[in-house]
Amino acid sequence: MITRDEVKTIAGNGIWKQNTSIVQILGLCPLLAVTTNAVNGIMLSLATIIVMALSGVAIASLRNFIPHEIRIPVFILIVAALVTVVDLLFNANLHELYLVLGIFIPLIVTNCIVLARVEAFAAKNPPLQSTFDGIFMGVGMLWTLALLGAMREFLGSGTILGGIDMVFPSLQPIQVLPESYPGFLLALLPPGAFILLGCMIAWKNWMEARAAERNKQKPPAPVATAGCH
Amino acid sequence: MSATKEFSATGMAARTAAILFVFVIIFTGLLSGAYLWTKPAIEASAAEEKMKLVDEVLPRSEYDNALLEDTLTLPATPELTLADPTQLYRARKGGQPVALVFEAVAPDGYAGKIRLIIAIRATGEVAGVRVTQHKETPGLGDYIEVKKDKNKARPWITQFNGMSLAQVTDKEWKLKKDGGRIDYHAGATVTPRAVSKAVLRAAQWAEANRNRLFAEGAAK
Amino acid sequence: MSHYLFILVGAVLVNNVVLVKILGLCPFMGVSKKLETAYGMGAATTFVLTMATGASYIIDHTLLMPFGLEYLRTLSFIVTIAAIVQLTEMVIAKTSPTLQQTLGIYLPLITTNCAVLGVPLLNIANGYNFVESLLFGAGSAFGFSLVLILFAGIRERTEGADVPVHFRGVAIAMVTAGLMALAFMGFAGLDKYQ
Amino acid sequence: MDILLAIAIMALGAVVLGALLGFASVKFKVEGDPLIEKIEAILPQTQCGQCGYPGCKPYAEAIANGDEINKCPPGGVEGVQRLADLLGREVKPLDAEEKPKQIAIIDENTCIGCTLCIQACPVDAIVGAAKQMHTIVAQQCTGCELCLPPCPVECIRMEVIDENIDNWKWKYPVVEIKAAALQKAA
Amino acid sequence: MFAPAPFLLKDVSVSQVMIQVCVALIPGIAAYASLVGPAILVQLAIATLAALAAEAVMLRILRKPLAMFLTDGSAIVTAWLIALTFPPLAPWWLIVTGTVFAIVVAKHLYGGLGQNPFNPAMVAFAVSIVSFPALMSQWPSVGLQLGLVDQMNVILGWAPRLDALSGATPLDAMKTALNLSDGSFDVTALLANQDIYGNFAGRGWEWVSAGYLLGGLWLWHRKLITWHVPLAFMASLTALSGALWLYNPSQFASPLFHMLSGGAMLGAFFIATDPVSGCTTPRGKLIFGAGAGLLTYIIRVFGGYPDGVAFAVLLMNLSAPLIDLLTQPPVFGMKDKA
Amino acid sequence: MLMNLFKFKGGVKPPTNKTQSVGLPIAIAPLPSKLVVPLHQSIGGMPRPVVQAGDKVLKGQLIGEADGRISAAVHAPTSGTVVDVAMHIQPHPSGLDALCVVIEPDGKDEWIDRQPLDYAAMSPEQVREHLQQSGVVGLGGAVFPTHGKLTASKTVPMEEMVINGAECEPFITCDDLLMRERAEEVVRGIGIFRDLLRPKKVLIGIEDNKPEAAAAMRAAVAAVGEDFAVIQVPTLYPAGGAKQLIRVLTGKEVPAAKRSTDLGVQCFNVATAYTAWRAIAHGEPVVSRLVTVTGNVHDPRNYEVLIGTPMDELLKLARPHPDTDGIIMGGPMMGFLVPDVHVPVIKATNCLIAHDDRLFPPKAPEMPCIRCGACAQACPHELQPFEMYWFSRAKNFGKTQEYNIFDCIECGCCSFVCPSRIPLVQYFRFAKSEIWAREREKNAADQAKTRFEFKQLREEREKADKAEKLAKAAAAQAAKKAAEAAAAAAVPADASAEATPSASGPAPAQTSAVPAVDAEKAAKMATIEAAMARAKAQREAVQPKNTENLTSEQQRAASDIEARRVAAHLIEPEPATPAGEKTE
Ligand SMILES: Cc1cc2nc3c(=O)[nH]c(=O)nc-3n(C[C@H](O)[C@H](O)[C@H](O)COP(=O)(O)O)c2cc1C
Ligand SMILES: Cc1cc2nc3c(=O)[nH]c(=O)nc-3n(C[C@H](O)[C@H](O)[C@H](O)COP(=O)(O)O)c2cc1C
Ligand SMILES: Cc1cc2nc3c(=O)[nH]c(=O)nc-3n(C[C@H](O)[C@H](O)[C@H](O)COP(=O)(O)O)c2cc1C
Ligand SMILES: Cc1cc2nc3c(=O)[nH]c(=O)nc-3n(C[C@H](O)[C@H](O)[C@H](O)CO)c2cc1C
Ligand code: SF4
Ligand code: SF4
Ligand code: SF4
Ligand code: SF4
Ligand code: FES
Repeated sequence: MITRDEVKTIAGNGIWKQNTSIVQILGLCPLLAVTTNAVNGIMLSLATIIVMALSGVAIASLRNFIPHEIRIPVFILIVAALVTVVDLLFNANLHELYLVLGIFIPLIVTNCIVLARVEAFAAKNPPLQSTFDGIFMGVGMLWTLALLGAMREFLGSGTILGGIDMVFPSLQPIQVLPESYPGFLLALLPPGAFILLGCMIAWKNWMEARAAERNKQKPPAPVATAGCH
Repeated sequence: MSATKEFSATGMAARTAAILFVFVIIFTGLLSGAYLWTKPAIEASAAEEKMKLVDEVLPRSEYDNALLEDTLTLPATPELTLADPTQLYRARKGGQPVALVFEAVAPDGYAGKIRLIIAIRATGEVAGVRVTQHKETPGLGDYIEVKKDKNKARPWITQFNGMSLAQVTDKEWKLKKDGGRIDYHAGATVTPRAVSKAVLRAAQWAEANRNRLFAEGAAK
Repeated sequence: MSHYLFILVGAVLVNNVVLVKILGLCPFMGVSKKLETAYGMGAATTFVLTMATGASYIIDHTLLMPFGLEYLRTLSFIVTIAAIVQLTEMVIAKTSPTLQQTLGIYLPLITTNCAVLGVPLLNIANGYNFVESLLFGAGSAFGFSLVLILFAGIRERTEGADVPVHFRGVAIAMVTAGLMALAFMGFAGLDKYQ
Repeated sequence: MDILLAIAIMALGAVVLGALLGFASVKFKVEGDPLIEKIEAILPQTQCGQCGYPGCKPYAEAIANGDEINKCPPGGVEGVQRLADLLGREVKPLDAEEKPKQIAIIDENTCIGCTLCIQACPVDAIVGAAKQMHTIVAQQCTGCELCLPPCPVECIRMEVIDENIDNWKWKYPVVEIKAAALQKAA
Repeated sequence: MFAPAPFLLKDVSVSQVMIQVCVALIPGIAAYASLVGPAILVQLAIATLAALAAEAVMLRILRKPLAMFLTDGSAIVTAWLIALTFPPLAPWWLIVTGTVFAIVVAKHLYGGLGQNPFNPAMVAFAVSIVSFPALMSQWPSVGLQLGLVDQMNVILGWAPRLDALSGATPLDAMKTALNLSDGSFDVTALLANQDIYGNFAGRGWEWVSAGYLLGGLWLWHRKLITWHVPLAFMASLTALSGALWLYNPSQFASPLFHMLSGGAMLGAFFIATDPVSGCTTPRGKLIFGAGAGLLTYIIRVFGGYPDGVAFAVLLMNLSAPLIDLLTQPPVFGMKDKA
Repeated sequence: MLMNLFKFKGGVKPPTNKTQSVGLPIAIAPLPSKLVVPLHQSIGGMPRPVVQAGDKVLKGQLIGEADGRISAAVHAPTSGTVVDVAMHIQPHPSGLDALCVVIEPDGKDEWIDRQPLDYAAMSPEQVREHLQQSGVVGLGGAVFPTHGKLTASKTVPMEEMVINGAECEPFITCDDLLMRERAEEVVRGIGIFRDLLRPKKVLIGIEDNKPEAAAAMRAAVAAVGEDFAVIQVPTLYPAGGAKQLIRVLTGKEVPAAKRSTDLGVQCFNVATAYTAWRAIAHGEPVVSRLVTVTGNVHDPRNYEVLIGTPMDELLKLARPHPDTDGIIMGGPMMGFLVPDVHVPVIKATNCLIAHDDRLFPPKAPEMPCIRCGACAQACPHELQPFEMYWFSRAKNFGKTQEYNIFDCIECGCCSFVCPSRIPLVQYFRFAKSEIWAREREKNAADQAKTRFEFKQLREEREKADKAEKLAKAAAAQAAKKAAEAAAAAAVPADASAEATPSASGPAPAQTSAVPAVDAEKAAKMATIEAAMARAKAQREAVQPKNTENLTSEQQRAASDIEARRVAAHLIEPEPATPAGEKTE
């Protein structure tokens, strides 16, 4: 079925080495658009994880019945159906968050990560592996979105866990910096999102370079590849 | 892919159509099932969302009718700067008119229109005002939104509560800077001016049309 | 009339899909290393996006809305878009080898461009009619192409710059995109007359 | 009811689109791939097989099908760079060390004229006939080293092409200037 | 051994260029200081220190020769332009944040001097006005006479930021009044009745603009800038504002008002002319200047920000590589072909 | 004559520093101890040595034979003994070696037999041939063989001939002195060029900081009775660049992609005209030239110097100051520091400048480009040097070509004005030579590819042939076997068992059937394969084959090999290989 090592590599790839956001540079729109706080990012990532895991299973099991010429429409069909289900679930149960995430839930469909993983992995691997792949790719996305969201929120308004009340109405965001902190609004706006993500990618490059420096015999992991393509 | 057989164009068309057909049936079925399953919950939360807004401007204790059912469709109303038809809700207690809840637009915000929901009691008093949509400058003009207002104890927008045409003259219904009684944040006066003007106009409109509005639906 | 102009200009500048609406970023980052490819991607996206807005409007208004099937929007739109893309690709490949050379490799990427699905969905959220939808679609597509090409111009130049080593490549491109978005904020408020 | 309607509408769409796609996929079928030619144009045509493929063209095909772009040592880092540019992939370090350009030289006294190297040379750069001394046409030798192993008397060696006034290149100026600047600043 | 030709070099250097730009700013600064008091000099000092410190830190981190780049003067030009575009009583940390952002992100992330595609000073301005719109729109009201000590206290945050400190600039006041007036305000009346307006534009600001004009002309005379950008900038700004003014003089201010208000003069001569982030071909410079002028007007009159210079320049910056590419002059011997 | 002068864009005005070296008349430099004459002194083919160590040579005797049409002969500068034909370090920025003829002078300076020619009686072709044999090359700096420039375009009538006496580079005065002292011979040389090219006008351009030279030339023109116009052009570097001078005098702009004859103009340096006259009228090949020795020396002066004179010996004549730390060959704008002070004077050496830090202060470190555009304003070719620099620096060579890097004449104006003190020209040279190298590599790759494909094709064909043969043989054998088997079947079973002891009873029929079927299959396959190979061969045959149409270089390489083999007595002197066959 699936070995421990396999899980390890899949996890390593998803979370760090092939991280969708900062290595493959995919799925940028949700990454930048919804991360005005960490909670939004986490919730959207969870939605994406569900879609990726389910579409991984679905496509990996059905891959042998899908003719090559129409594989893209069929993949998209499957993903779109799953996304709409998730969309409906959010709408029903987390309505406020649904309003905040807005258009980005349906856009999971075109999130390049989903289709890229489906094409690159699920279409070639058995269901179980594909599910794991989907989940760990999603986890990779989750932590980057959470981190970016947290940074933006912290810089922008001096709080953490903003928006938590939308998920758990009993909880409140925590004000970390003093009330008089004027708020570096740029961080919450698109320019800030881009610049902070740029810094995160540079940070990842730096970590890789340092790791490569430390044990020179190990070949360096692939550097960021730009674009879905 | 394994060596696919050569198909004729129509053959291929039939084949792909059939395969796509099967997939669509399966997944649309799945989706529709999910839809039917979540439908009640979605409708409930949509209604709840509306009520939540209304609750902010008018406490539930003040009325006892099914507010969301006692509605009226307002046509485009220039007095409220409404360009499209909107819904107006009527609150009643024991059948007696209590308040009108309706939308209004302040056209002259710093960065465009500001949409408001306003509740005005039958007495002419403003029960509450909330901003539903605006594009005012973040960090400067957005204190009109309760959530963004740093003064959590007494958000700026709540100072309209209880104001009425009877108590407050048109002259006073202005920013302090312009000789009125309404507070504002330094450096951003355009936005509060726009909002207070809109609230004033709404109060005047409600005053003028109250009886008609409460009567209209009841007849039916 | 001026209302239509505002929609068009608004979509290109004030509410630019990429820099303000944050849609279509992956191709924006991925296909902007060279001006030449940016031109190709811009042209291909403009075509597909405009087609997609038209097609999805028709589907929404003839098949979905009359029967209360709004929940099928995502599904039907994206499948239509995928089909349009694939058809365009095949037709171009066959009929115009030169066009295929320039656009061929970009077309498949468009299916996963958020903007292509996002703009039709925004159209519906904005309640645009058919002409408005088309204008908004074309404007967004043009806005996408515009910033893509400008971005490629800057990236070609920064390629030669002495950028700190960890920032080389995508990281500095992100910073550039951020500063572009900052510049585009200057258009904010221009749509208040809409 | 609703479900059936939904399914019917979607199915209708599926049938229409599916038929269109299927029809088009046959009607508009094209052969050949211009990408491979573009890739091949970048490969150095040394035909040495160090990439693991029998010649440059097969490697070009492999790259078009997704193989790594860093497997051609004769192309050097620069070749990788240009492939990366063409394909929009990220530059990777070369999968082997880069060698200076070389050509093969046959030791004319040792050569026994076995013709084995002639058969090995992919570009016909060796002239000679059976039992006679062989020579390598320097201009045509690509330095692939394929002629070395077959030679039974090991009379072929590789020599780095010397710099001479004709092939001399101006050097990149920055190095020394930066160094000077640093020295000065220090 | 390997010293390359030419062996003779003209006696010019980057620091000479930058110093001359600073010198050219002095008339404007003098007029500014006499208008708003010594606060502006304090701000200049703060910005300069912040810029040099940020520059030094970045050079150290990136292991570049410190002395060579600290003395090139470009950071000082950036710093001065930041100080001159920020409100004179802006808190110190605002200027410092803006300057550090300019030097670190807009300049050094791109490799430092000469390699930044965006104008660092304008990045600082845009970042600050977007992030801290309230503080960035508090300009001292006319007639507010504070001494150096009081001004210092305000800048350093030791004195409260009074409402009296925070008037709008003439440009903003005009726009706000016109936008809100439903036609009841009119430009002539505004100019005549409100004491923030002088004869042509904001009271006193005319002289500041004149100072910049003077310095700019000197720069042109010294051949440090060419005429293309300033002239195109002023021509397009005049043309657009003039057309609308002729169309409706009561709702649109005169070209003179626009030329002498806000950052127009500074922008035309010192900011849009930044060689690094601007266009370099003659036709490109004309397009750059004209574009910057048009966008300045559009943004300041119809847009959401009180002045458009910064955004207009940034927008043109991001178009500059493409404009340059499309306006390459024909080379020697190829003129009939192009 | 009143002339309308034109202007070229750009240009710079460095301090000219010319007065130092014009004070004294031209001196004849004494015979050096040894002459090292590089064979490759002009653009084009490398001359072949025609002397060997030990040969006695006379002054003016041919030592290097022109190779190809664009190439110029080389002669012994004095009489003496050839001591060596070997690699020596060159006056070239690379500091690399090239083939030189080293001559030990015998002190007699004895000329070969000099034959004055009446060029009026010779065909133009013969005159050009003679100039080539006399080693006349452009002395303006480019050392392009002059005979190659003396053919008018067939389609465009020759309008103007421009004579370049501008001498725009600072420090250099050799053309100035030449015109002052030997104006008449210059004018007569110009006359030869005029007669060959038949232009409508001859314009002699001289920078207006050399009034004496202009006056001398005017006088000489009048004396000789020519109608050449001597025109003083404004002093502005690089007014002496051929294209700039043509622009100033005629208003025409010669683009990089065209030759000036395509526009009906041609340009020669005054010294070139002088050497041409000497070669024709006196039968003297080019064995010496005027060299300005200046810079950090006590006695800056112009010398007539034998080609091959070591530079340090020449410099000593002008008594360099002790702090001299190098020699610049050429002017301060375009020259270079020679890699070794012993390198010889060559035909391209117009000036030696003793270098020291006072005259040429060390450059401050390079700063980044601030895109100030000063370089673009100074560039006489209206290029965008900073763009070319930006992309050269990033090694993005395609882009540098888009910015027309090959239009750059390397005049150095851009570097001169750059406030960031960027050695721009250096970057351009780097980029250009990289592009050239790449071009070479690309050609080699293309060739390798065709050769590879050809080889594959040949192998396939051979295989197919072989297969066909094999199949035929197999078929034949099968037929034979079948016949045998049939025969065997005919004989009684026991006999067959005897004949094939291993086979069991029914085996013969089987064995006969199996090979028959196999052979049939093989034959069919072979024919198919052969047919396919033929078809392919036919298809390929349409494409040019690499073994034909070989370049002269390849042919030479092959014939060299052949020659060596003959020399080694390893083969009969007849073609032995297919490649050899085709090339012979
Ligand atoms: C970038 C920017 C955004 C602004 N946004 C708003 C706003 O959203 N609402 C507002 O009332 N004023 C806004 N202002 C301030 C107005 O321009 C104007 O200066 C102010 O409203 C006048 O207030 P005062 O009468 O207190 O001086 C903004 C100013 C700037 C510079
Ligand atoms: C490039 C530039 C130069 C500026 N120079 C001046 C100036 O000389 N005088 C001035 O009053 N304001 C100047 N400003 C400020 C703006 O014109 C504008 O008035 C201010 O940013 C907004 O203030 P407000 O919100 O109070 O209107 C400058 C702004 C920029 C971007
Ligand atoms: C920048 C530059 C400056 C030049 N200056 C001179 C000069 O001053 N005098 C000169 O005769 N040739 C000069 N030349 C060489 C001319 O371009 C041209 O090659 C020469 O005049 C042609 O004559 P020739 O073939 O007889 O040498 C210069 C070339 C360049 C590129
Ligand atoms: C004429 C001229 C104008 C300049 N304008 C600016 C400017 O607007 N903003 C700025 O940050 N630096 C300016 N500089 C300084 C310098 O070019 C700038 O810091 C570079 O962008 C840093 O790489 C200017 C320099 C000159 C010579
Ligand atoms: S390694 Fe390079 S040169 Fe050698 S065969 Fe492969 S592609 Fe050709
Ligand atoms: S001679 Fe040898 S090294 Fe040269 S190309 Fe032929 S096989 Fe390769
Ligand atoms: S060296 Fe080249 S680029 Fe520089 S000025 Fe001369 S021609 Fe122009
Ligand atoms: S002169 Fe120097 S600094 Fe100025 S643009 Fe040219 S290369 Fe750049
Ligand atoms: S996530 Fe939007 S384009 Fe990739």
